[in-house]
Amino acid sequence: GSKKESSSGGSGTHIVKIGMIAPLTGSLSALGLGMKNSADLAINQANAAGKIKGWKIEFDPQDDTGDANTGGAAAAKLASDNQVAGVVGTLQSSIALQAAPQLNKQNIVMVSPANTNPSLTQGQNYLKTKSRPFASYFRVATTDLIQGAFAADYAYNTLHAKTVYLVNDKLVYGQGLNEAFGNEFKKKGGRVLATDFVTGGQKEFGSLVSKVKQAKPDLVYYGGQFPEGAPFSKQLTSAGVKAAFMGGDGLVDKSFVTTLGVQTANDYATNVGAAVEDLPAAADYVKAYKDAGYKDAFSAYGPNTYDATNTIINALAKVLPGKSSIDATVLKAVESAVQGTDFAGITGKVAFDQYGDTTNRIITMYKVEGGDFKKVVTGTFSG
Amino acid sequence: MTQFFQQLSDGVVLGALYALIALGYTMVYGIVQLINFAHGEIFMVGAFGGYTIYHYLLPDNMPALVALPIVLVASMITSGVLAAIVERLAYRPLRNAPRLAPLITAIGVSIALQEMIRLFYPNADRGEPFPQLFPNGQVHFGGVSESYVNCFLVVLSVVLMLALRTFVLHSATGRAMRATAQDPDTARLMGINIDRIIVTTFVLGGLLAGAAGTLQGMVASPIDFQIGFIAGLKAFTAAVLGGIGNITGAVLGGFVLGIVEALATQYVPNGSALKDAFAFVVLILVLVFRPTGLLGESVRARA
Amino acid sequence: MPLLQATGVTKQFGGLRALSNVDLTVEEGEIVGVIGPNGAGKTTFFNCLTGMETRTSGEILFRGAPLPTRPDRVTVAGVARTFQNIRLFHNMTVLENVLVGTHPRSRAGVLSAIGRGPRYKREERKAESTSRELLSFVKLDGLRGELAKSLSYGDQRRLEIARALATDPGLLLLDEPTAGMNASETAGAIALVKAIRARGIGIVLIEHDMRFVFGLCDRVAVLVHGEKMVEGSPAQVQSDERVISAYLGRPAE
Amino acid sequence: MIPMLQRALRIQHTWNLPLRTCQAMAAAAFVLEVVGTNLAWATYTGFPGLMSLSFYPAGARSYVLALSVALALVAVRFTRRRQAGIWASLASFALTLQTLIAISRDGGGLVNVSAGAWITLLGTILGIIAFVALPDDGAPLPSSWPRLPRVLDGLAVVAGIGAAMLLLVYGLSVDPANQFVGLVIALIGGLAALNRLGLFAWLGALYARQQGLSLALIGLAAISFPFTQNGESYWLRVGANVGVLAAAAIGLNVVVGLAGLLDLGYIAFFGVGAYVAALYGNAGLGPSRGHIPFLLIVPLGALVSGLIGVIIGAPTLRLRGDYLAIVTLGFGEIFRIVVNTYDGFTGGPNGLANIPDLAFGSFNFGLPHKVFGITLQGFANYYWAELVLIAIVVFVFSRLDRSRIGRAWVAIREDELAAAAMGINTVAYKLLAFGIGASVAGGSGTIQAHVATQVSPDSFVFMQSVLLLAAVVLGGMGTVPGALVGAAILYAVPEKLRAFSDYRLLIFGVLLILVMRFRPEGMIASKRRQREFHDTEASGSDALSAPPGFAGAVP
Amino acid sequence: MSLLEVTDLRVSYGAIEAIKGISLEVEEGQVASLIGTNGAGKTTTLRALSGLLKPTAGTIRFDGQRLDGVPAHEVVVRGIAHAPEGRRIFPLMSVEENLELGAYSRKGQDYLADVGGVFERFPRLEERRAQKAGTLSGGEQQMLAIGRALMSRPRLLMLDEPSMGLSPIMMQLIFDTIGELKTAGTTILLVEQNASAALALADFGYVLETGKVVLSGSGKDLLTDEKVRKAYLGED
Ligand SMILES: Nc1ncnc2c1ncn2[C@@H]1O[C@H](COP(=O)(O)OP(=O)(O)OP(=O)(O)O)[C@@H](O)[C@H]1O
Ligand SMILES: Nc1ncnc2c1ncn2[C@@H]1O[C@H](COP(=O)(O)OP(=O)(O)OP(=O)(O)O)[C@@H](O)[C@H]1O
Ligand SMILES: [Mg+2]
Ligand SMILES: [Mg+2]
Repeated sequence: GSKKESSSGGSGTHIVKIGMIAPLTGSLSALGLGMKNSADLAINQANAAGKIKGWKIEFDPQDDTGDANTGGAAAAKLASDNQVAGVVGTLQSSIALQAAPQLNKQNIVMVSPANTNPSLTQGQNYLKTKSRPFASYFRVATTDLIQGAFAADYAYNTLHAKTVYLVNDKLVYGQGLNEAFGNEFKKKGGRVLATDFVTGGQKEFGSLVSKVKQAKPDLVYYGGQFPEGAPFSKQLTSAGVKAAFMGGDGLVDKSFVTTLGVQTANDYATNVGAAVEDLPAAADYVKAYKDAGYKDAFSAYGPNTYDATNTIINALAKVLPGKSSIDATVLKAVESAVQGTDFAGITGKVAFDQYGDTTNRIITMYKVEGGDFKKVVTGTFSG
Repeated sequence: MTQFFQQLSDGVVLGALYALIALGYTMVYGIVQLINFAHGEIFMVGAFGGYTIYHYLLPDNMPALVALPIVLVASMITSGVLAAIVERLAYRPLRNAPRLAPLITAIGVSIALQEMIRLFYPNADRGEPFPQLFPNGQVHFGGVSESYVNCFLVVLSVVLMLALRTFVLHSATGRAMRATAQDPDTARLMGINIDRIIVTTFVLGGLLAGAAGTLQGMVASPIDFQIGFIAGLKAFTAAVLGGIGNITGAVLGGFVLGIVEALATQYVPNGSALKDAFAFVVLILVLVFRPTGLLGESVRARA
Repeated sequence: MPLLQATGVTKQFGGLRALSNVDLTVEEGEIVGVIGPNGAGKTTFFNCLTGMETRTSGEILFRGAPLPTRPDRVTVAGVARTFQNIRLFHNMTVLENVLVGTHPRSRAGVLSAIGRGPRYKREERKAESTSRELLSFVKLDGLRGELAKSLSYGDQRRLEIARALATDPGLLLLDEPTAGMNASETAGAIALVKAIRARGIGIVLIEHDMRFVFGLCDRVAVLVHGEKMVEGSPAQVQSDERVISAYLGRPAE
Repeated sequence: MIPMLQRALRIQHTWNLPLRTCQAMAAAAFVLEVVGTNLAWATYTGFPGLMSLSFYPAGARSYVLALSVALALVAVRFTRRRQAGIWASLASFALTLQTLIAISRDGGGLVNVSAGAWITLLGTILGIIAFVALPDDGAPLPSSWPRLPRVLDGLAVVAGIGAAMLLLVYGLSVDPANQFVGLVIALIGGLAALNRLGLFAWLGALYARQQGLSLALIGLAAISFPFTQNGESYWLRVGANVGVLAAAAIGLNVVVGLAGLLDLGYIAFFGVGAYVAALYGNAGLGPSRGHIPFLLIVPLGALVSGLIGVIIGAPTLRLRGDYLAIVTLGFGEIFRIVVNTYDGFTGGPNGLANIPDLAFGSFNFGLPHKVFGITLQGFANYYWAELVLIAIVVFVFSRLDRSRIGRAWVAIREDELAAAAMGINTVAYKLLAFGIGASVAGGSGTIQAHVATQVSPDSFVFMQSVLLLAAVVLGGMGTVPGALVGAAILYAVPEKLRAFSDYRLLIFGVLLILVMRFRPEGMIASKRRQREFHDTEASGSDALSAPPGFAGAVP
Repeated sequence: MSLLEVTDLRVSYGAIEAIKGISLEVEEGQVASLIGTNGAGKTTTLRALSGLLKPTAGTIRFDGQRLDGVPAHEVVVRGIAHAPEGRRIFPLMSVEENLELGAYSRKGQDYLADVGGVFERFPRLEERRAQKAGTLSGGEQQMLAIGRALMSRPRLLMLDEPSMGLSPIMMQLIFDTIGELKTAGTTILLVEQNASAALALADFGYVLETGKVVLSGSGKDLLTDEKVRKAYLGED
């Protein structure tokens, strides 16, 4: 494309923008706002420290409302802005599928703190032949393959579950988790009794619960987000289903716990990365976040977002000094700088493999206890 | 076989909820021929009304069974008052406008109410856990089990529906409602204050929706700003299935819909994903063979 | 061959037999009156003829061929009607109302309407000129551009007739064409019906205005309780004792 | 609030001060506003425009100034046009208030508002009082608008369309959301005032006289839009999206506006087209991996959609009124759920992604192209493709509308039984309308698939059908320009309001309510609709009237 | 003082003024008749009197009290019943329910005797008491409409074209009924196209043309009036 010269060119500082695509409104906004604030924090810190010589970073967050089309339009807006050199986001894999191609066309790097669907980095047929579809797409989150397999391992070996009932919301994320879990669980010798579905916005699960109850599984593994997962788990419990309930990072939200109320028995969820309290580097982040006075909690993806943003900032700091405008060559250089990232983030080491996936494959298993998520074990899955 | 009855019973629970909401659709439709798309939101706001009273006004240590009627009534009043306000501000000025105008207004009201709750009610977007005011436990009939709260839901719905039916069929106000439905101008000539009758109809529908709000909160916590949309869509379908404008029909439609969904979940491949589609398939089949719904009456326009 | 030959027309509404075995024949260019007490089944008879009610049994031949049973096909076959309660297209203009009437006599389909070839244009011009002619025939030419709903009652009745004539019928069924008209307006209606007959169109009319019926009809049939009680010339019917006691009350003056 | 406004804007006039007093007040208001807008409004720099400077009207202030000039004109020239005055002064009041709020919000309190804003606010309040109190003798709109000689006629058309185009381009380029809202307020007030002055009636007559020229110019303006975008693609993408939906809205217009069939699941047909393109077009994402060329895929999408429309319609079109509405809603949902469930074929909820750009021989729609030395981003190509589709749809629609077929549709809408009595095969004609509507949506959907680069069931939810319906009704039912305007407003304005994204839907909901309350016939109403909608009494003429058997809460 | 006094009444439909300043009076216990061509404004006048339409100007007094601006449902309570043009019975309700609704304005009072009274007057209705009113024939519906209006025990009964669409024998019955009602002391305002029958019955008559009263006088005088005979009785 033909990028115009940056408008504030000439003397003094140039402007470079880092965009974000996340749900700032809608039912997932709690997660999105935590992402926005964390990115904002990283950018403010970088500006204050003068990290990119001669350049000032501006933050341009766009709302995708949790809707793929809106997210697509947001990506188009960022893609056509010639000051944008990188984008942090998205939360949902389904939206990334719209955003990544557009940003890739303009060579703008996109680093996601949360996308976990394998096909984004390894192509549609990732189970058979891996091939990277978007050179400018990276993520600091581990894929569903790892998360699901880790959960299956824990369920089989630690919880001694022999049968599982899979339930998902049919979205990229939920289905991916279910598949990864199921495959690994079967490999270990467990049995998948059935796969069932919930629909977006569903709150009443009476007959699904009865169906699960009849199947008498040891474990219900749920691939989806907390708005449906919470009432589902709760209704299983009140119908007297004794099976443990487990899911992925989509469940890790305060609302999940509060909805379950006092009657929770047996709820587990995995999250990518180590628990924040375990990482010394993260303490500074938590403190800085608090000091900055953001209204909303940093939520599940705050720390990842902070690392993702810093990934872009570091690359910019390498490429931009001495340049006066952002054009295709500069963007290409940023892309390879990101590819070569290697620094210690607050969630661990940040580096990418040849597909753009993080090499940090640490997963933490949490259990709901005493009104919060309590860490059970941290580890990684190695097959 | 037990499982079949279990699903049947789950379907009845779901159906009772649909039926309560469907009554509001059907009554409003009957009297002003308006698909009140905002009715689902009136239900949703009712749930929040009950929640608010419980959370902010009642003392923490109040016994659940004392709080329950208070919360229930609070939900009903919230929805009833809201229904009256919506009628007064949004629909009444359009009483004589062509059909599409109030329909679009209804959609507007629906969106506006959802958004107001989302924006101005703390946590309404991620869901508020609704107070659990009913003791835990199960009732067993043979191999079929239902939780206490589900049984309470069904009983309360049936009582409310019977009360409504008696009111509409046998009271003077009920007769005035039917007269207004058939010919508002002539109803005025009979001495019927149709404004008051119409608002009464909206309020009655609202009261039932409010009750449904509390019930839904208790069986399917948490509540959020979107619960009205899906429930509304289903209830509307139930009302049409039964024959819109027909009170018994709405109840029947609600139960049929609930049962179809439950059975589909259990017995159809991919049923848990397809159950909503089945609800609509049943609706369409019924309408193709009985164009006015299960109990709808057709007095054809005489040529 | 008679224009219309209806035999044994029967209509059952649940437990009520609204029409039983009604026969009626109309010759080319004839004006036949149908009278009878309220609720005798006159309108129902029209509805059965035009396919707006499905008849329980009975056979109806129009120009020797069975008359279809769907309203639109009946009109295409050549039987047009007006309604007891006027049913115009309220928000269309007077001219448009009549243009709709020309529908069954034109052919243009989707493609020719889009293409607008010479054939289409010719047809459209013809429809318009026919409509204008009919409007002046019923003396509404001054009101072509008005909306139908803003017309007075009498004008609406005449417009309904013009609209029915536009379908180019062989038989016209008029259901109480003078209801709500005063005596002098009724006189105008008599002239109009005569003029329609002069165009070679057969007419069956339902009326309660006896001066109108007896002054106009060649033949009168009396329906009572869904059965044809008497049929004959106006003079015969007028003096029939049964008709007087069931319907007229006292002989028409 | 609503009744108050209504009272102010409609007939009632409670005060009736003498004419002289009112004129004096209006003059004073004008002076205050001119002075106020030339003083500083904010105590700090950084607010949009140069609000802290004196004697440099910028941003919102210039709109206030423009409106106040209009106001003065009204006061001096047409003393009796009180409603025009009320609109103009209401708008300048709202605008000043909005700016004032924005300044104090951004700056952190009312202390940041300086004298200029307060003086202007005072002026606008005085203006409202002056016009509300103006005696109204109910005289008809001034006939003083001249009928121009033929040459000038044409020029006026050119000027009018040119102005509209400039306004549009300017509007899109106004960036800070606050200022955009200001512009919208100014536009609503200004246009309403001009309307009350009779400008639009006059313009309407003008365009009617110069139809050919107007159409050509509007077309030209639409075609040249991409050249105004400085090689950027954002608004072109929005434009392409609006185009796609506008075409679909015109199709829905046939179904709802003309034939009177309320379709609440219309978006499904759009979806069918999109999936056809994704599965069998040059994306070839289906199991067959077919690659049907673009020029064939559009009509194919239309055909498949139309066929499905007819198949759905055949058993259900005998249903009346709202029963049909719920059945169509049901079909819409079934489509979505089925697509969602059978993911082997349709990709399920994740949809089909990575749909490549259209290619037309060696011409790739997705790449930038240079035209007359101006670089145009890829979306310009889609935008133009949409224009072509719209042109075809509009042509077909207007021909059908003014034909025997269009008349039959209207007749069916008015009174189905009477229409049947006129020899119209009502079921066949309703099917035709349904099928045509469905095909237009399908054809449009095929392009949408490439614009969005993916299709997924979430794009075809009930709310989308509602939005399309709202576009048709807001714009003006039964008219082509109405559908276009409605789609543009509903899909483009929200893009402009991204900064208010949290309030976007709320604003939309309230807007729907207000428009239905005050202008139920839509922005661009057909003559017939206008008469229908402003009937004083309810009559049997409802747009979608139910049969009598429908009514009644019967046990 | 007359029971009903209308002065300078004006009514508009949107921009069209349908009633352009009508004045009329009806004496207690008498029958007054309004006649006129189609569209003269007879129905509009009645609808304004019963509060269905809002007059733009003029006053209506009933029994000395202002009636203009009183909402329709109040007008009934004051003692005016209106049997509207086209009968307008409630089609989906039974004959009996229709009658019960007629007594709606007399809340709490016993109306069963009145139902009996109507059935006595129209035995045909009693035969069909449980039938849905929408399936009655035109004449039966007309009886029902009149019966329903009587249920409110009105002091003034307004009938709009009660004979429209009725068979001759039925028409006689209706006119006989009107006569009886008058004898029983009910004041009646009658709108009719059948001018000769209406004027024969009326104590006083008004002739309307395009929204204005063009002629008035006693029923007998009007019957013999040259212009009336020509324009409304179809004689030349
Ligand atoms: N849909 C229906 N269901 C039941 N009965 C019906 C129905 N339609 C008509 N009827 C009955 O059939 C009989 C004949 O009605 P119809 O309207 O044909 O009478 P008519 O001779 O036209 O009377 P009028 O002169 O009053 O118009 C009436 O008793 C009427 O109540
Ligand atoms: N709803 C309406 N909208 C507009 N104009 C109307 C409406 N109803 C009646 N009019 C007009 O008002 C005038 C008076 O009508 P009205 O019905 O009072 O006449 P009428 O004397 O009762 O006639 P008829 O003998 O035909 O019943 C007529 O010109 C008519 O066209
Ligand atoms: Mg009849
Ligand atoms: Mg009348």
